[in-house]
Amino acid sequence: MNDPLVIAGRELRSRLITGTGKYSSPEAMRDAVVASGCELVTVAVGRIDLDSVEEAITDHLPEGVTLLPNTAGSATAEEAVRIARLARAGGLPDWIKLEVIPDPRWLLPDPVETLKAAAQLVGEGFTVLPYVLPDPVLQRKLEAVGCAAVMPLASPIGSGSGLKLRHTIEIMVEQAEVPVVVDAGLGAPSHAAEAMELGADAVLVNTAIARADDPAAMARAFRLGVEAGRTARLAGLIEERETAEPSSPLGGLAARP
Amino acid sequence: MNDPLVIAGRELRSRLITGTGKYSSPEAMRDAVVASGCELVTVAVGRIDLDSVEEAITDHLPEGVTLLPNTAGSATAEEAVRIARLARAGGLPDWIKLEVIPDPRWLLPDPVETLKAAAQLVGEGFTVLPYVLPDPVLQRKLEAVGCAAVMPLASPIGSGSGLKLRHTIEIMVEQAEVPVVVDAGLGAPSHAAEAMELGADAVLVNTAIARADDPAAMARAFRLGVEAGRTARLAGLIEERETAEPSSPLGGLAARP
Amino acid sequence: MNDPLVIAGRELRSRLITGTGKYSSPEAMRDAVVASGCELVTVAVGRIDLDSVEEAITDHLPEGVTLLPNTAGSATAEEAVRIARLARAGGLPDWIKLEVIPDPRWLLPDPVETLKAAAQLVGEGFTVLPYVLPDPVLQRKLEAVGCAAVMPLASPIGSGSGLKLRHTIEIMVEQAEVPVVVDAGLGAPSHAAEAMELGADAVLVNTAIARADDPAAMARAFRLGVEAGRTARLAGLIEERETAEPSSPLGGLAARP
Amino acid sequence: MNDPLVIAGRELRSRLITGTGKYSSPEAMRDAVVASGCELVTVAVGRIDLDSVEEAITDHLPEGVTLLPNTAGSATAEEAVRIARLARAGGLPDWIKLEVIPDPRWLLPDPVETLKAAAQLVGEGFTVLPYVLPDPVLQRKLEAVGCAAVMPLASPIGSGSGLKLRHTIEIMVEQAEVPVVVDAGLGAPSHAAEAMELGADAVLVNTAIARADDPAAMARAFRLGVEAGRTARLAGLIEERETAEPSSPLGGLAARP
Amino acid sequence: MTVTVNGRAQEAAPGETVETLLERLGLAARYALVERNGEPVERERYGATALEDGDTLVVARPVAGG
Amino acid sequence: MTVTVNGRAQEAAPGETVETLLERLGLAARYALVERNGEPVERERYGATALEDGDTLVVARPVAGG
Amino acid sequence: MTVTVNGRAQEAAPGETVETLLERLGLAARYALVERNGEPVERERYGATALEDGDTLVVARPVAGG
Amino acid sequence: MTVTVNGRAQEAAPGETVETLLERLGLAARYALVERNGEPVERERYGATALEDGDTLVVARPVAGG
Repeated sequence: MNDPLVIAGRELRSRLITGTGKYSSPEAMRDAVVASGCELVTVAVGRIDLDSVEEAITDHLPEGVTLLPNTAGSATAEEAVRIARLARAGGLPDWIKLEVIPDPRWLLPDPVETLKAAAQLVGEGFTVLPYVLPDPVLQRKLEAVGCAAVMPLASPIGSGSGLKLRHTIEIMVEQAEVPVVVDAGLGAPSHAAEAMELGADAVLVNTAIARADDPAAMARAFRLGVEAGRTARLAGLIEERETAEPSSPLGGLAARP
Repeated sequence: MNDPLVIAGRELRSRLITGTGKYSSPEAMRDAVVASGCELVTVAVGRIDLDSVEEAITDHLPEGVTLLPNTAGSATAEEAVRIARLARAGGLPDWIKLEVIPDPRWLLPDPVETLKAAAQLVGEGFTVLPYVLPDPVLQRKLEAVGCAAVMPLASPIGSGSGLKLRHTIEIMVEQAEVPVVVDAGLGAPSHAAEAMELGADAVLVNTAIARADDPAAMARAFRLGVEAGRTARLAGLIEERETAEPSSPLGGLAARP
Repeated sequence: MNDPLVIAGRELRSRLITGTGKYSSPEAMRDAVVASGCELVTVAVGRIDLDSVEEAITDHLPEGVTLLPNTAGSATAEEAVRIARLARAGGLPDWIKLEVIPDPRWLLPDPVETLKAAAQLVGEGFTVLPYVLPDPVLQRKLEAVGCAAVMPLASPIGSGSGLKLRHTIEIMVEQAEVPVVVDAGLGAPSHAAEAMELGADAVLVNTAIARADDPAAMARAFRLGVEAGRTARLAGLIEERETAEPSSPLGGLAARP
Repeated sequence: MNDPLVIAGRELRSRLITGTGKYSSPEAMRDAVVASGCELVTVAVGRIDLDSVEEAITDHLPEGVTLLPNTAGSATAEEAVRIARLARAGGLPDWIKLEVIPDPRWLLPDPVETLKAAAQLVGEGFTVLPYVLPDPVLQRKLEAVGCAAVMPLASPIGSGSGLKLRHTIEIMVEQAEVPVVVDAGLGAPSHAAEAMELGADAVLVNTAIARADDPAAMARAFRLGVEAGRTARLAGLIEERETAEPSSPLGGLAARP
Repeated sequence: MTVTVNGRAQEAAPGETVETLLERLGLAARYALVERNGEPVERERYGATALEDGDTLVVARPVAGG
Repeated sequence: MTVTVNGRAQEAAPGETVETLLERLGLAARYALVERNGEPVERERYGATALEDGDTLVVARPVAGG
Repeated sequence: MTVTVNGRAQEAAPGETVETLLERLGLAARYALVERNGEPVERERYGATALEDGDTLVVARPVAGG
Repeated sequence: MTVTVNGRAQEAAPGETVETLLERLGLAARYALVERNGEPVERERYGATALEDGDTLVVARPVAGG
């Protein structure tokens, strides 16, 4: 219903991307993905356990959604590149959510290794969407090496804390040459709406939906929140003002001079 | 689509109430009211200028919306009661948005006069919705005299500053015995969604819609934001947490021990 | 070292008022009061337990501090007036920190009963300092009946949450005709400094000092914070700005054109 | 009066570092430096204009302060290294505040070039204090190459916006192996106190002092704020809590059961 | 006879009612709110309410407001 | 005679005053606040205030508070 | 001959290919991602890629992630 | 001979050193920072560093900064 988002020449009607992690069941995941209306869903790549081969998560996804593989589990550029190559060779899309995360406590990305892997993967023909701390200078470097979008985190993964780093995300949006997708830490639809209102092009949500009491309903709520925020951005939000301004005439029944 | 809001026994499907002030034209107002999907719209009561009788605002409202007259222009309980009586006698609904505002600079309500007028009007059979500073003790008193709802302000009228007084609104929601309608200061759909997520029963928006570049689109954005927030409230929001929690397995391609 | 605070004609050199509650021992209280440098300390009034008569708290206070009795325990104007009269008759100062608190959960004051008691006590010759929710309209009424100061809460008593209601406190400061003393909820010296920077005349702190690991050191920290904030207020704080402004020349060694 | 700060084995009694830029006159700068009580002051390095040789800023500094040259004006690691070498060769201290800033609008540092220059300068025997965006992963890398401290920005230089990036600074403090000096964007003593309370080891302030109406008084205010925050950190701040907790007995004059 | 409407003197014919006055003033009775000598007049009684010399009327209606 | 102090019955000798009662109760008059039959008693009048049979007293004092 | 699959030794018949191996392991080739001796194997070549004694394989696939 | 100082040509006498040049330019050696042909010159060597025809010098010093 909104204006389409274009990443690497591809038009996306939905500005909400969802993850597939942390659901209580594959069915809950599928229902939430459907309710979210998203076209892109992220997946990780992991070793198959030969002793207990479960169904593939991909068997549970609705028709028409596109997989966005990530490089979760990579602490270095080399590991991330290895996962990206394996995913593509095995038939997954050549879009990659690049995450290089050395720190298991805060799950924050490594700017140097991420930039190195991004340059390598772009050179190999991948469409690269790097997960980054909101860093406007790093953003410029990632744009310069040819990334298709940048994915700054709002707050640590899974924290649900919202736009704790709003200030640097605003700067990124102001100077963006490729889409800015706010990723990680969005805990409520109001956070997603806020991100869209300040000019983000899209958001990625996982924990807040997967861990809700009713994931499908929460997915719908985020869809509405993203659409609300985008619509408001385009409709021209009012400026915040220090003082009050009446919405009703102050005269009431008194005679007006 | 959401669960209905019930005020004084009346079911409302929309949890968004809009004002009719500050629009550039009656047509812009009408289009926005339609786009907002609201069932209640506020109007003020003012003297007719005998020298230039314009069309009545009510001629421009779409079918099916109900008027909620306010007592704007009242600085005392007596003035507010006078306006309420006049409105009802003249055929307007007996619901009244009670506002007693002595201060033209910040447009903040008078707790003592508001309580006095509320008791009087409830006694006369009005359905009273008082506009108040978020004050949980005053809320209890207004409930005790029989108000049908309380309408705490998020921030000063027209400021668009959002939930600057969130803390006391949260307390009001926690202890509410009648619906809490957040009124004034909501500048963006994310603010409306936030109010609904924290448990408000409805919101009233005027300036942020009327003064937007595209009021009808902004009205739609607020409708979505309110629905997003209410849906999320019912779907069970996750708790905010200090630390990170991964959405993807950390192992990647490494062998798991 | 700062400019004196004047309340009801009395000059106070310290802009920090401390409470005497919640200390682990009378000695800890005494040391903290001394370290705080305050001249006014609040005390409550309570029944003596005839079965176990402890020392009076007043025996532990350092020389030179003045008692500011409060009306804690009052849920109505009548109870508050009774305590104030008893305190003065029994030889305590005729200054009274007026608190009328019907709600034991959030400990928020009753605006109507507080105003009623304030008018009564001013009429009886007391110097009245009412504890209130930040409500600029109520402030005007309390000034009108002759209160010597108003004491808005920053956040609920004992919460240590800081200036959660900053917005309405700023309005009170802007229009104040008698001193504004921010009371309750200040959890750190930065909160006290912030209150003074925005123009509060003084602050009252109890829990944050009494419950610190080292109350005397924390009392000193608050003294410094209050002095820092007041000094900054008088020295003229810079305006916050959206964008950056260099502190160093940008040229470096490059030739300047 | 506080515990000393140790950077690279050197003990500093003051935890406030000030800049020398943006003062209205050298005298105003000197008075503010004296009032601040700081031991380290930053200076930039610039070409001498042969046509108008002004007095050297260093002639105006009080006895006993140590110069901390910065690499302002550098957009690359190479330029920063060049300035550092020139400063040391010419007799300035071998401590260097490393700033590599490619972006003249937001004045944000380049993480990759900063890391590169830091490794180079540490190798050449400099004591390196890099100016960085709050990035906990970059912090680890800078520690690994031997930086003596890290200087994360609170908000853009000169903005006076305070701890807009508080969240990632808190993470840096939690995991720090070398001192964390919060630099840039602190606009008020309450901001400095807040930084110290959350565990920063020191702060650097320039614009907020130099541009105050009374720089010397503001310098004193920041000195007090830093001391307040550090003292509070050591004294054990209370935990923030959701609900209220009374400071006075609730019984009042009522009989206790 | 003379009545005052929103602060202005108006000639009124004998037998003039609130309803006829509103018509003469070009005010659709619809949504006109009338206060007579400080007391609100019920819409149903506009036609039955005969004005008297010296009456003070306030005529109001809904206006844009928030 | 009998008086009630903080809700408890106390025997009192004839001629007992507020001041003597406080002493008997081991309460330094200093900072003891006294209410007699709902009315506060001025400190200066503790000695002159003779108790009467059936008097109800509340004895209070400053306690720790914020 | 013997190959190592996800760290475990597996007997493999002569002429075994990636595709046949996956089948034997009960892994639908669909979405199985295969790395052989550190190099990714193109899906189209699963059938054509004959294993050799001592090969080290990693077999992975998409899993839930954010 | 001619040297370039901060981008401007300067005549220099034979035997001119960094130190004498600074004096001629009215620059107290104190805190003057000198780069010669891209290399920083150690303060101790200002006197011993003889200039050569075509040298390019950058002369800098501490300035106000944050």
